Amino acid sequence: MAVVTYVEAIRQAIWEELERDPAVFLLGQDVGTYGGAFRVSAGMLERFGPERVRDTPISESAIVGCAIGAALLGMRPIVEMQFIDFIGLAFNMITNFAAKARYRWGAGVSLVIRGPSGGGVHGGPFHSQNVEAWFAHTPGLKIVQPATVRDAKGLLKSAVRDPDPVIYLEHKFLYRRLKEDLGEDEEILTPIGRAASRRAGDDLAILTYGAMVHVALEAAERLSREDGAEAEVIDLRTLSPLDDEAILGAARRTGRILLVHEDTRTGGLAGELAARVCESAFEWLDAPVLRVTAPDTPVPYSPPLEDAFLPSADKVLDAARRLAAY
Amino acid sequence: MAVVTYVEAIRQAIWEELERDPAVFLLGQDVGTYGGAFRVSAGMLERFGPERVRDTPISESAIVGCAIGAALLGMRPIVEMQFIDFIGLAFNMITNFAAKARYRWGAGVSLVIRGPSGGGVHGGPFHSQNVEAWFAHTPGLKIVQPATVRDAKGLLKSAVRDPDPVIYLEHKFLYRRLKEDLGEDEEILTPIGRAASRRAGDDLAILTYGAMVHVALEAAERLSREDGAEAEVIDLRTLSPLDDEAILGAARRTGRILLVHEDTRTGGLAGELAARVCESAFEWLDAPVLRVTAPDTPVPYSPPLEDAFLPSADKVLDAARRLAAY
Amino acid sequence: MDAPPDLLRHTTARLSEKQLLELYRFMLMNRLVEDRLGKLYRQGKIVGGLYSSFGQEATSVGSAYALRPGDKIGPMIRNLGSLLVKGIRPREIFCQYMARAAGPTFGRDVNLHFGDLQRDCVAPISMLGALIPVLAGMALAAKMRGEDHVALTWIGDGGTSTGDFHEGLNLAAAWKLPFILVVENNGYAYSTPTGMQMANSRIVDRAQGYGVRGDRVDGNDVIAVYHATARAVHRARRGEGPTLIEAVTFRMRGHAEHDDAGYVPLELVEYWRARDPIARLRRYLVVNGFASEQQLDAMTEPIRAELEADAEFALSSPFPDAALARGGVVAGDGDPRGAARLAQGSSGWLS
Amino acid sequence: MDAPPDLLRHTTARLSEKQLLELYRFMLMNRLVEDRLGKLYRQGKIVGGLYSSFGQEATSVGSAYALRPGDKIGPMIRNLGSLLVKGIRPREIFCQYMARAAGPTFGRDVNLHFGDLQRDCVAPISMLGALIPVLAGMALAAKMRGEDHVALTWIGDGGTSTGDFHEGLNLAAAWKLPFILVVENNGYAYSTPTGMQMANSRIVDRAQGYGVRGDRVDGNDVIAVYHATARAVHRARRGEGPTLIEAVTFRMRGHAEHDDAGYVPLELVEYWRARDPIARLRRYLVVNGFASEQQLDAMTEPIRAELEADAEFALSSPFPDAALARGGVVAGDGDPRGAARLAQGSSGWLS
Ligand SMILES: Cc1ncc(C[n+]2csc(CCOP(=O)(O)OP(=O)(O)O)c2C)c(N)n1
Ligand SMILES: Cc1ncc(C[n+]2csc(CCOP(=O)(O)OP(=O)(O)O)c2C)c(N)n1
Ligand SMILES: [Mg+2]
Ligand SMILES: [Mg+2]
Repeated sequence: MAVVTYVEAIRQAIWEELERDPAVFLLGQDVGTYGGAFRVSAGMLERFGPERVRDTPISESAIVGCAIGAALLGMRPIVEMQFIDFIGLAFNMITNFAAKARYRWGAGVSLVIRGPSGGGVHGGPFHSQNVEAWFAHTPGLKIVQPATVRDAKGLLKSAVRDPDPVIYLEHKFLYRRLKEDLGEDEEILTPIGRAASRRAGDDLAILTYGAMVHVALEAAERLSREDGAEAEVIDLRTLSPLDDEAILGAARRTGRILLVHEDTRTGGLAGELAARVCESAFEWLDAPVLRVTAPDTPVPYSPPLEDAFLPSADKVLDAARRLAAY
Repeated sequence: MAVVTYVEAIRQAIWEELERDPAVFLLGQDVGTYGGAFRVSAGMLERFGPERVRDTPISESAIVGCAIGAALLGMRPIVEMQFIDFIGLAFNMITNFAAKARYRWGAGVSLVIRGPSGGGVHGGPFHSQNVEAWFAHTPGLKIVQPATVRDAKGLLKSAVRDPDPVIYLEHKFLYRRLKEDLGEDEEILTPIGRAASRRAGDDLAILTYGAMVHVALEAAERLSREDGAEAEVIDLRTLSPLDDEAILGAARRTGRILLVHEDTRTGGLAGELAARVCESAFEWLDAPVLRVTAPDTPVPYSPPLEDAFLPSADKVLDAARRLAAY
Repeated sequence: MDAPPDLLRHTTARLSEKQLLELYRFMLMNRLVEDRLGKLYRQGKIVGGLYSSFGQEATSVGSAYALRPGDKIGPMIRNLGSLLVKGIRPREIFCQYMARAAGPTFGRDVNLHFGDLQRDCVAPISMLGALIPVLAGMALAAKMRGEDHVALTWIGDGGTSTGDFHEGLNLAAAWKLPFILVVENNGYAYSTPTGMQMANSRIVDRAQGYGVRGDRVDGNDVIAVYHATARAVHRARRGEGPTLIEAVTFRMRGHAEHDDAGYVPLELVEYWRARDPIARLRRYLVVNGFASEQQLDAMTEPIRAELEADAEFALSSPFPDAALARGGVVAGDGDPRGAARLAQGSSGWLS
Repeated sequence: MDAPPDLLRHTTARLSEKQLLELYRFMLMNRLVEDRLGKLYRQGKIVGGLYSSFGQEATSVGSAYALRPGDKIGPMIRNLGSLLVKGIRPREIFCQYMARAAGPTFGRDVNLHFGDLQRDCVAPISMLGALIPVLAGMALAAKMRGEDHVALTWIGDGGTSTGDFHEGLNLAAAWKLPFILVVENNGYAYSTPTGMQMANSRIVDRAQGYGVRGDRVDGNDVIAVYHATARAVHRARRGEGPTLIEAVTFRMRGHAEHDDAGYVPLELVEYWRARDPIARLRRYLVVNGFASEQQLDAMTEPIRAELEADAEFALSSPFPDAALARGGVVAGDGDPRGAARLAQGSSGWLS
């Protein structure tokens, strides 16, 4: 029996990679003595020592910059943002230094930046953001977001071994809500760049990722129960590079595409997905491509406000119905 | 006679706003004595003095932060980024402080951030970027990019008077290449949020902005001459908030939409445009929505590389042809 | 008042008896508001984390007290005391911490993340350091208009490592802005001791590099904090530029309520407990004959009663309606807050 | 050698005659490469801007010369001399400045924006300050592996105002990394004099705040720069942490070739012209009997001839093929540079 939570899967992934490769190290605010604001690195300082589990000053740009420098010399840093919202402070380092190094001068930067993202825990405007769209637009970066416990582990281990910078977005709403038996023996590695189908269905396809996978699954079940229509649910897992085969395949199979993300609407990833579908699978489309996303506002704090803000199974069901009926 | 260049129109806009409203001031690196790296503020220090034309240290985050503070008290700062590529250093200030202030606590931040954007002048990876997509995804910001001399002036003057933060992207390729007679008397104010049709056409519509408007116009002329097909060319002008009426209107009128931008493809603004079209004008579409954009790489420097990177009239024509023939 | 040896000492108090008692009252109120919040937290009424300035009341209150109306402040999460000095009412804070519609952000933002320019307060963002350039900008606005207002903000020892600390302070110095930065060196940034964040923990040593005046002050001595700030304000108003004040103090609770601060050595807590800022001012007032023990004791009850009423008000006030989630992102997009404010009428936070 | 009074002076040169002549040769080469680039610029052969380190050769050369192979550098736009010391060849620089396929970035990036980890060089990005945390990270890698390499980078007076300067130096100090930061205080950031960028232009005064060693040195005295760096390297290798070296020098040209620097007072230029770093070392060598005027004169021609050949090579080498625009963004996406490098064969930059 090895039933673990999503957050524990993250901890295991880091732990195993630290064990496997002496080049791997972890740095971030309070990751050492305290074991991280969400206890992701609990016990690591004791096991791996202060050289490899490094408490940092509150200097996001320098933390990432320093990780880049170490990575250039073959180290494999994992940077923790205490909350992913703080990644904006390292925006220049990430998009201009890390992302462009290989293209400019052939220098690979093997670097993972990870941190708690997303809403649903009443964290307010600065502890709830989804940052994938900012970085999905930057060539040279990879972005992953696990929706399951297994992928939480498997994507992180793959990210650490990836030769390029990977932004690993963990959804804090799932931290302790998701549990899964990961077995004991097998090494879990989720390939970067590949989506996963979480539910079969021929009538329409919902493309989504992160916490919204579970919202979409709930909506799909209700759609099946209440309307007898079957929605495929695709968990993108990797947000950059996108898995075109899975995306376009779903469009071809179902002709009806519903895009769902927790991030705000305008300029969100759903736009890119819609464009790819309309560009390359237009002839298979039987209906408009619909989006269910958060509205274009900061993430509000108070529960009724945040509930109104976040995409819900109701909203997804509603859109799925319109699509199925089109 | 008042034939002026695009860059001179920018200078005039700032000058006139400085004359009009004592709350307006300009700050940025070398904007004073030197008159700005591109001479946009030539003569302003002499006319308006060092309090209102402020040379700053090399501190993009603090420059924007300081402008926000002044704006909160009713000043109307215009921040110059020496090149817009440096805006990434102020990413947190812009997206978290300026953009969210009104929503969070009702505090309007009337602030313009402007700077030379775009490629075509062999500036390489850090002096050629287009940054609109990063900011178009942030609720609370407005983004404009003029494609004409008149709009260069009119959009900037409107931006200065706008009660919210506006990112004004001037295309440095157009600085001295575009000239127009702006007359003498009339005050030029281009409304924010409204696109402009630059060429009529019924067979397809090209939605674009900035320097690409001219590339699209050239392609449209050739399409007309060589194939007899007529493309409407819409200059978006405001990139956030988007002019849905103009965008969806074009889709309804022509049924064929070609999206063109100089920015790189994935996660670029064309994605959002495609999504809006496919969501709200699907029934009018006769063909896939196509995109012509830069590829997903940093902006290369050497002329043959940059030529290959940038969307050209040839590439736009090619896509327009495919679309018209669909 | 026993201060660690190398701290700046106030010699004669130029504060009147009334002022001294007011300082005492603000610190007491600061602590009692936080006590009440703690109780609400344990009852599960707070939405999100709860942060405490227990033991640091003197730095917030003493510095804010040296300001005049019109002087702007950018309070951080542990500067509740400064908000009280600026006239923010406890019920606003209770509503805000409980995510109620009657809170100053209508439930849009968390804890002390609210501002009111009428009362000179800027809403912070979570990102440490950001307030420094922003408050410098407010100082700039005052300077450009020829007003003699100053702008003041606080930063923790941890927050001094941010780029914004450096860029903002340097800009303020280069432009000789009427700006004051109070660094609350309370020994820890979350779990990380100051000595792990920087090689030289005497933060005042940074002042010289920036070309600003630096003062190091016993942050648990409210009179010393007041005087250091008052001097800085005086200099700022005369056009002599910014001051960096390092207030040496201690965070007596965990980073937030969820944190038991097991990483803090007990001796350190004991050392600082003996230097509690409220107890120290109390002793000073009594020993110097400004007030009797009884007089001071008598101050608690009325405050408690007021806070009880405010907490009740907040507890019985509704969560915001979902409609308040939208609008007011940019001007003219249909901000629902105007109407909500009217509907709240005299029981709303603006009353 | 006449140095402004408060600068650190070298007393006895612990450099051998061979080393002194090598320093001279590198500085001379630095200047001659830039002369040749200037000529190419005036002929319209340079694609984009041209930056010069005229008058600052001693800071780049003297500091880089104190390093060993394996020690990493992060050169900025005016550190051409340090690249030469690290073994970068002039033809690579010519190709790069003329956007040719044979340049180290195959025409992908501009001017000195290239790196070669084999030769210890990191490619800068344009954003000033970014190299500081990155080189600190390289120092960290060395430390973690128990190697005794150090990492060194430069920053201008203007660049010290960036957040990255502060965050990077503080991190390096907190972690006692083997890291050296040379601040080239050359009086101006583009058109902005140092005094308008900061309230205290003695940049070395910042060292204490960070808890690092600070040295202020005559940046036009290559021996002094060498010794200060050598001391810093020695300390770094012994685990004593970073050093900040302020090298006081002057930018004798405009910000770039397009800039006539009309904003610089002539007296200032004259003052510094009299302190030209190459002329000073020359005088030192001659007066102290290390070399004769003729010997030193004779060094120029062979370098010029080599540069002529390199310039010819670059001028006659092709622009990159359009296919080189794509690929190599991430690993495994079909990087065309491997093939291009092979095709360039022995005439390519790697030869
Ligand atoms: C830029 C940034 N990075 C990380 C955080 C997360 N964080 C919140 S408080 C804190 C510690 C702050 O320590 P300090 O500045 O000393 O203030 P104190 O809590 O001691 O008052 C951290 C790391 C943040 N708020 N901002
Ligand atoms: C972060 C950032 N902002 C702005 C610029 C534009 N810029 C390039 S060089 C320069 C002046 C640099 O001055 P200094 O650091 O003193 O170096 P110097 O040119 O004197 O060697 C500026 C403002 C930049 N490169 N990076
Ligand atoms: Mg602290
Ligand atoms: Mg300089």
